[in-house]
Amino acid sequence: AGAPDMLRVALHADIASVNPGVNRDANSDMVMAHVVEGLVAYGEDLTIKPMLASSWKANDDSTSYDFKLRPNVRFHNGKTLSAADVVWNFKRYLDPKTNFQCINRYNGKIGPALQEVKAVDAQTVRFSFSAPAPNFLMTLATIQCTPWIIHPDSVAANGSVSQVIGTGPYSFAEKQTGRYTELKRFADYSALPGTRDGYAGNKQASIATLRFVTVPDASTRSNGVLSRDLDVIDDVDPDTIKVLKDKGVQVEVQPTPSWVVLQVQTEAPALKDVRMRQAIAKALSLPDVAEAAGKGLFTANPSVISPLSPYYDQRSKAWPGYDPVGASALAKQAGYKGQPISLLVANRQERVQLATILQALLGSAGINIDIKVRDWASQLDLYGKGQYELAIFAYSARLDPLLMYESLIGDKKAEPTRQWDDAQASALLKQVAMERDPARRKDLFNQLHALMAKEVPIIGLYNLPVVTAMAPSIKGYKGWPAGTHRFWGVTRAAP
Amino acid sequence: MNRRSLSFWLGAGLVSVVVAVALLATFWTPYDPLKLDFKTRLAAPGWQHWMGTDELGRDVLSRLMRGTATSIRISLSTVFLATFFGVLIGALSGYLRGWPDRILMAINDALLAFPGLLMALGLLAVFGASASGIIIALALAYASSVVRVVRGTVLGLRERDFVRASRVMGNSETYTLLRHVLPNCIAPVIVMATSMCGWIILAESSLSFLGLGVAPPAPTWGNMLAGSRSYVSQAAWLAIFPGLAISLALLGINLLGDALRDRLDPRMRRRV
Amino acid sequence: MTTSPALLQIQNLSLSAGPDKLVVRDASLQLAAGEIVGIVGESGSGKTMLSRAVMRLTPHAISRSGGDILLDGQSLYAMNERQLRAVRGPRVAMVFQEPMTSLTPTLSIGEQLLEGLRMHLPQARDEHMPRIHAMLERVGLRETQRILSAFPHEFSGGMRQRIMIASAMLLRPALLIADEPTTALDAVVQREVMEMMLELTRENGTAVLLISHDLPMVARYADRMVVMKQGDIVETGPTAQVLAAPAHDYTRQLLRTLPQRRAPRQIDRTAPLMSARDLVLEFGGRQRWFRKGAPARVLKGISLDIFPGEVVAVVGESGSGKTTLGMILSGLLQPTSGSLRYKGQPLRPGSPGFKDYRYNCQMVFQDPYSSLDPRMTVQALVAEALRMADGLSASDKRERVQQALADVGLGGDFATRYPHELSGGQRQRVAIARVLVRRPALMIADEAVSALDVTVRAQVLDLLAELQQRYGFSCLFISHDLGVVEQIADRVIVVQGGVIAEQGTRDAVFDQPQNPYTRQLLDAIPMLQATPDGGVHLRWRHAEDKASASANGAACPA
Amino acid sequence: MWKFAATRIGMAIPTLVIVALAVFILVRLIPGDPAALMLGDSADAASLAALREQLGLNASLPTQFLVWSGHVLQGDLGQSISNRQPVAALIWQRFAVSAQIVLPAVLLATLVAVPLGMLAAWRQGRLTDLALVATATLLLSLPAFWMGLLLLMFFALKLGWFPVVGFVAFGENPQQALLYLVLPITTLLLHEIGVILRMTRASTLEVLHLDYITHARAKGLSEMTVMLRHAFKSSFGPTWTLLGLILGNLLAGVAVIETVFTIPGLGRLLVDAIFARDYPLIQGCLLFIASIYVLVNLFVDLLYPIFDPRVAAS
Ligand SMILES: Nc1ncnc2c1ncn2[C@@H]1O[C@H](COP(=O)(O)OP(=O)(O)OP(=O)(O)O)[C@@H](O)[C@H]1O
Ligand SMILES: Nc1ncnc2c1ncn2[C@@H]1O[C@H](COP(=O)(O)OP(=O)(O)OP(=O)(O)O)[C@@H](O)[C@H]1O
Ligand SMILES: [Mg+2]
Ligand SMILES: [Mg+2]
Repeated sequence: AGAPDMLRVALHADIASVNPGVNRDANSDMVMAHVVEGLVAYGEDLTIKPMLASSWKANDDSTSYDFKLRPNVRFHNGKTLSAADVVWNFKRYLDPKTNFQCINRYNGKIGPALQEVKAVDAQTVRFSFSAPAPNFLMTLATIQCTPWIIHPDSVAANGSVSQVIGTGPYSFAEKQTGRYTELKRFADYSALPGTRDGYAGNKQASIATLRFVTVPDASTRSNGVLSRDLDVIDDVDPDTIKVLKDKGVQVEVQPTPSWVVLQVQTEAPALKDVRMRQAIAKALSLPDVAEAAGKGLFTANPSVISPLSPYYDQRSKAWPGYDPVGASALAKQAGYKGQPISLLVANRQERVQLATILQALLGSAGINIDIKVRDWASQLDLYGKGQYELAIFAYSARLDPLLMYESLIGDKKAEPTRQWDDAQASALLKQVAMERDPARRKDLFNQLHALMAKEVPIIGLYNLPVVTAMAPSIKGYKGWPAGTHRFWGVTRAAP
Repeated sequence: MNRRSLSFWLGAGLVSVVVAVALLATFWTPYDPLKLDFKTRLAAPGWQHWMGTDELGRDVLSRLMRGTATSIRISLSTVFLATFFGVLIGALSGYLRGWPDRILMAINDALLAFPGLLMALGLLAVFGASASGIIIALALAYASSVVRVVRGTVLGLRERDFVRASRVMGNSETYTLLRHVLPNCIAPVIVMATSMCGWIILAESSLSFLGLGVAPPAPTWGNMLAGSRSYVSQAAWLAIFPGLAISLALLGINLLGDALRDRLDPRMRRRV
Repeated sequence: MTTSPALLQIQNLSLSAGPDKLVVRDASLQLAAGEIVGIVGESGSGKTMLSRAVMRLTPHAISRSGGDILLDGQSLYAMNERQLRAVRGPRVAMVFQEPMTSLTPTLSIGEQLLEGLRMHLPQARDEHMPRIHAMLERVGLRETQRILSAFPHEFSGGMRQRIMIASAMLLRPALLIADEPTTALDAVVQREVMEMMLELTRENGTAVLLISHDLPMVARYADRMVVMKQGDIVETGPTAQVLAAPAHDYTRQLLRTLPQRRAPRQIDRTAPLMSARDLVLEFGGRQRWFRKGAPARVLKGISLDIFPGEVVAVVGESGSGKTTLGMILSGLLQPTSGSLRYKGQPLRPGSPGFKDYRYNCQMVFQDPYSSLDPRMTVQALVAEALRMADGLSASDKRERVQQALADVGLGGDFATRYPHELSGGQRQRVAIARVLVRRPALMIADEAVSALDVTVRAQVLDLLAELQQRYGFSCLFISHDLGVVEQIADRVIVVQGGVIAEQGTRDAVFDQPQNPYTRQLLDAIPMLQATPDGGVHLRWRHAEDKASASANGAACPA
Repeated sequence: MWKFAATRIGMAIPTLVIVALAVFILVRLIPGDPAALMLGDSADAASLAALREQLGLNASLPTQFLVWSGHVLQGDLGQSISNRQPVAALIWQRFAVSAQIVLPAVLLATLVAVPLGMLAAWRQGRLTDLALVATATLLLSLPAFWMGLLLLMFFALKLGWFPVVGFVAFGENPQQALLYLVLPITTLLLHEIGVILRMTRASTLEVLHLDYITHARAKGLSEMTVMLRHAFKSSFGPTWTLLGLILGNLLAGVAVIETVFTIPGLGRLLVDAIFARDYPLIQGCLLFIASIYVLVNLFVDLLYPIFDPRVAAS
């Protein structure tokens, strides 16, 4: 069933809003990426590519960037993109009243402050910083922090955004809370030449209508794609893949840098001793954990650096080897006497399953685990306060290891969410933050990893793939390492 | 055998089987219900595992047996708490009347109008997804209906001559309440309590479905059933057995409750 | 005796409630058209079941184990449901004891009256409404149009019973079964309803099967009477004959138990034990959120004295405030105004005399079912009354309880029984024992014997008299049974509408009533008086009524 | 009648105040922070503080409560934190959806279960009775999420009669809407049939041994007439009250069914709001739910005299 020119995609929850970058979540980022675009974007190889800007140039100390805009880019309302529009957007994002979620990455609270944005000419915008900003491009391309370029008419007098006007291949049509969000193909879209490439490249759309349907229940999602009431579903449980494939449904597994970890509270009395943490690491056979939880789909990875990243190499695999006997010996040395250690986990079926698996494995090394299930909001609250011993946590895909390290390393007193409070690591982090050369960065990232394997401030388990299932008639869908869906370039075969 | 005794014996039989299994499971199950075995994941029922294994290779029969114990424990503790406090508050409210009654009833109505779900979530957040959290949440939710029933009964009993007689004799109000009023609320309370047992097993199951049930790895009928949803087309046994257990237990409890109501109905006993 | 062929023939009918539990044994009875037959007998003797069998409406648990019932020569047990339905209503109709529960509460009176006519006389549609109006007027109801659209709860018991009779008589049945049709009504209303019912049946030539435990009533109205005991018909014959010369022991026993006036006693009336002055009681109406409902004034200034050792009876119409008065005297209700004195001292909770009053002034409630806690044994129930007794050792208390139980004739294994294992009379005795165990100074008895059958009632009354003799307590005796009052009261108070209409010694009130209402009350029902040869005869309390009684054609062998 | 209604509503005010206060305190006792949830794992302390300030979460609790109740008294339930829409509009929209499922389901369940319950009572102790009671119990013992899944697998997946996912409002396209509503309504219906059947059976049994039933039979009326005219109304009274309680609870409490069938109803709105710690939305929902509960039961009580004229008198 379903109109041939409509694609129905299941989302597990409503998108947060259509105000990109301001009131956002992962779902709204994905949906809005079809509607709005940034100056630059990540390509499939996780390098940064042109999008609305056709080229850019930085000065030597990375304090000033000039972006040349692509000519003849049309907004959904027919207006043409100009440098003045870009300046208006950055002014809006830098205004605290807008509540741009990543404002701190631009106003100097994290990294150097963006001092001035000005139109050099109709097609050129200049960004000036107070201090060297070698990672500015990366910040611009980071999906959660992109200052998306929207047309000033999108914003009502009171600052609210209800009808977002962007430059993307689809325009926003309607949002029915609890039901769906619908996008319509933008006829005047000025696509880049070439092929599809991450969030960059050729984004010419072919399907006329995209409907993102809210389907909270996983069983209903898979039944929906089986009954052809849905065209695309994600978050597919590894166990159901076989059933879906048997019924002719296409299943795509796309590895991503999204990282599932066992957080270890190094301040907790039971886990303060590094030997105890090492014991826990030794008691877990990562390949077995990945296999048991992912049924062959997950890749074990103890490191911040994802195998998809250009910075990944042999050194990123360093980790205390699996050795349950050694683990109990180490634990004993650390003074562990079998007292239960709590494991915090959110009340989602697959997370709880993982907790059960970890409990079993640690149990066979004599480490006694007490599973504490909370809803996600409570876990996030405890995470925010650092109040846990062990916790199962998933970091959403950060396409550059620097961003990941930045959210791990720091002063626990100031930011309890930090996992790794260590002077040496902080020094290394500072160093890599100021570095632009890829080879040097790779070296520094792996030095950080080697240190992490020794200190065990956190135990990486595996990278989570995005498993997408699609009706047989859908052609041309492809995942990419960022793990988000892209429905430009997707077509539907005539039934 | 007439229907009344037929349903009584059928009900009593089913309930005793459930209780027996629960008792047995506290010290013996065929396998360790918590032991994972990745080599026999989702094995169909057979000689090795009579009811098959689940997605982590645990023996379903053993889990079902252990789950019986947990489910029964939750059900009974909830019923006990709800009944205890329900009777206490209902009796006080009905017996004292006036302002205390109005205040208690306003609170009780608020509880009745309050979705149990929010309560469950609040307690889950505070106590964790544990049996005790669920017991407290459900007990709060159900106590309010016990309060209503008991209060109604007590209001009726207050006007009965034997309660008046106790007052004429010069007995204190407390004595009258404890000695004459409360014991005579037992019949409706027992009937309510038996139906509650069933509702609670179901409620725990629905809470598990919303992710608010008893924390794993401890099995309950409810979380086994809720967890089986993802495997319904590949491993139907994961659903069938806990489903069957719930249905039979509920049938037993309801039949027994009906039979008890008939037996405790004063009109049935009044005829000499 | 009538010579017309039998309308109803019950031939050797046996009904059983289970394999070997016979409820009615081998009963035979004939009824001719237009005849009135009364059935009397002890409680549980099968009167109701026998009459229900005539309609084939016995409960599921009761089945026929032998015999047959013929109506117009046709066996009822040979009929199918359709044929039975044609009999129920047009041929045989029924009036039940309890008017409260015999009319469907959810249907208007009009609907309930109309449905029988619609069912059985569908062809004469136009006649239905006129016939209903005529019938309602015939049973003495005014404003018939309004009555038709009203619901049963809007009527008093007497009115409801009239409606029931109207409903039964609408189809002019050949036989009317009236199962204790007036038990729930007070004497004046009782008489009105009975007279009206019998007049109506006489007009239509309807035969009546009248079931009652009220012997004077049966004696007054029935042509023939049937006496039942434990499922057997022990005696049957013309009423006058059965009353004058009872043949069976049980019948004799029944007649012996009739209440009789005893010789007046000497009472010392110097210092009242308890006295009430100007008692007024208002029920505040339902308290509403914003304002109070209009108060209902139930007692409008009642003053009375009770002297030591005296039995004071309170009689009066239903709803006149008798129970309310009893509750005030026993301290269960606070009067709106007025004062109570006990042994000359004003009563206030906490005052020095209050403890004495609380201990020594006790009440026996009207309903023996409801006044005993069903979860306590007889022993415990009686012992509870001594909980407050100071200065008695545990063994003294035990002894007192034993003594009290023995006094009321409940010795032996009765002590360990529960109320539901006792008969109504035994329960009432427990209630009395519970009061007597305290050796109280005043006992307030609210309709203490009206729920009991004749024989049991007599036992309880004798017991009371004997115990009063022995312990010498005073008694406020509330009752609507004038026969009983006449037997035991020293003084009588007649209340009407919350005020005292008349009061005086028993003989004064019964023999020279001054108040018109008292006369009406006394004249409503005749009494039965024993004859020296073991029988009884019907006697009106006031001679001038004899004329009207015979004019009504009642059997009056005096 | 109006006076009675006004009195009842007056008595409900303290209840609603308690609900409001309890909810307000409870949701804030539950750990979790809407701001942290909105920012997710990439939150940093500075943006968190800014967002909290913007959402008004930094004010003291009594201040927050006073501000909120002030707005409520003016009829303003505020704005949802998570999706910035007016709470009142959201609730109303979702309530309309829930009502489309709950009302037909309860209505149909009543139509089916009341006659069956009376039949069971009429045949008390016979096979029909036992069969009906056992069926009702089985229906009661299947959790809604399972019943829903089974119906979906069979009627939607296997037979393809109904769609699996989605919802069309009745106003948009009645025919389509019906297709989407059949299965959720059936799920709820089956469960409620069990509840109502048992209740009706019990209350009919109470009535059947009363004198007036025998009296009706003694008039020569057929069994059908006796049951429908004389037994039905009085035995329906308690069921009617139960219906009020069921409706009051269900209008807010069908979250499970709404989740299984992807229906944007009030239950799911509340669950989502709770998981998102969307305080204004939770508070608004619960106040609304409590009011609905009060109103439905008031309505039930007002209509009760239709079934039992005695009640109107007292
Ligand atoms: N449904 C029933 N099942 C079994 N036994 C019954 C049933 N109804 C009545 N009985 C028994 O049948 C016997 C006769 O009852 P019935 O009602 O005819 O007595 P009665 O003479 O009318 O007494 P009363 O004067 O108290 O009305 C009693 O022993 C009673 O216990
Ligand atoms: N709690 C109450 N609230 C309001 N009115 C009441 C209450 N109790 C009794 N009444 C009314 O008070 C009046 C007297 O009642 P009471 O019970 O004293 O009458 P009674 O003389 O004992 O009647 P009966 O002979 O029928 O027992 C009646 O009209 C009754 O309706
Ligand atoms: Mg009888
Ligand atoms: Mg009275």
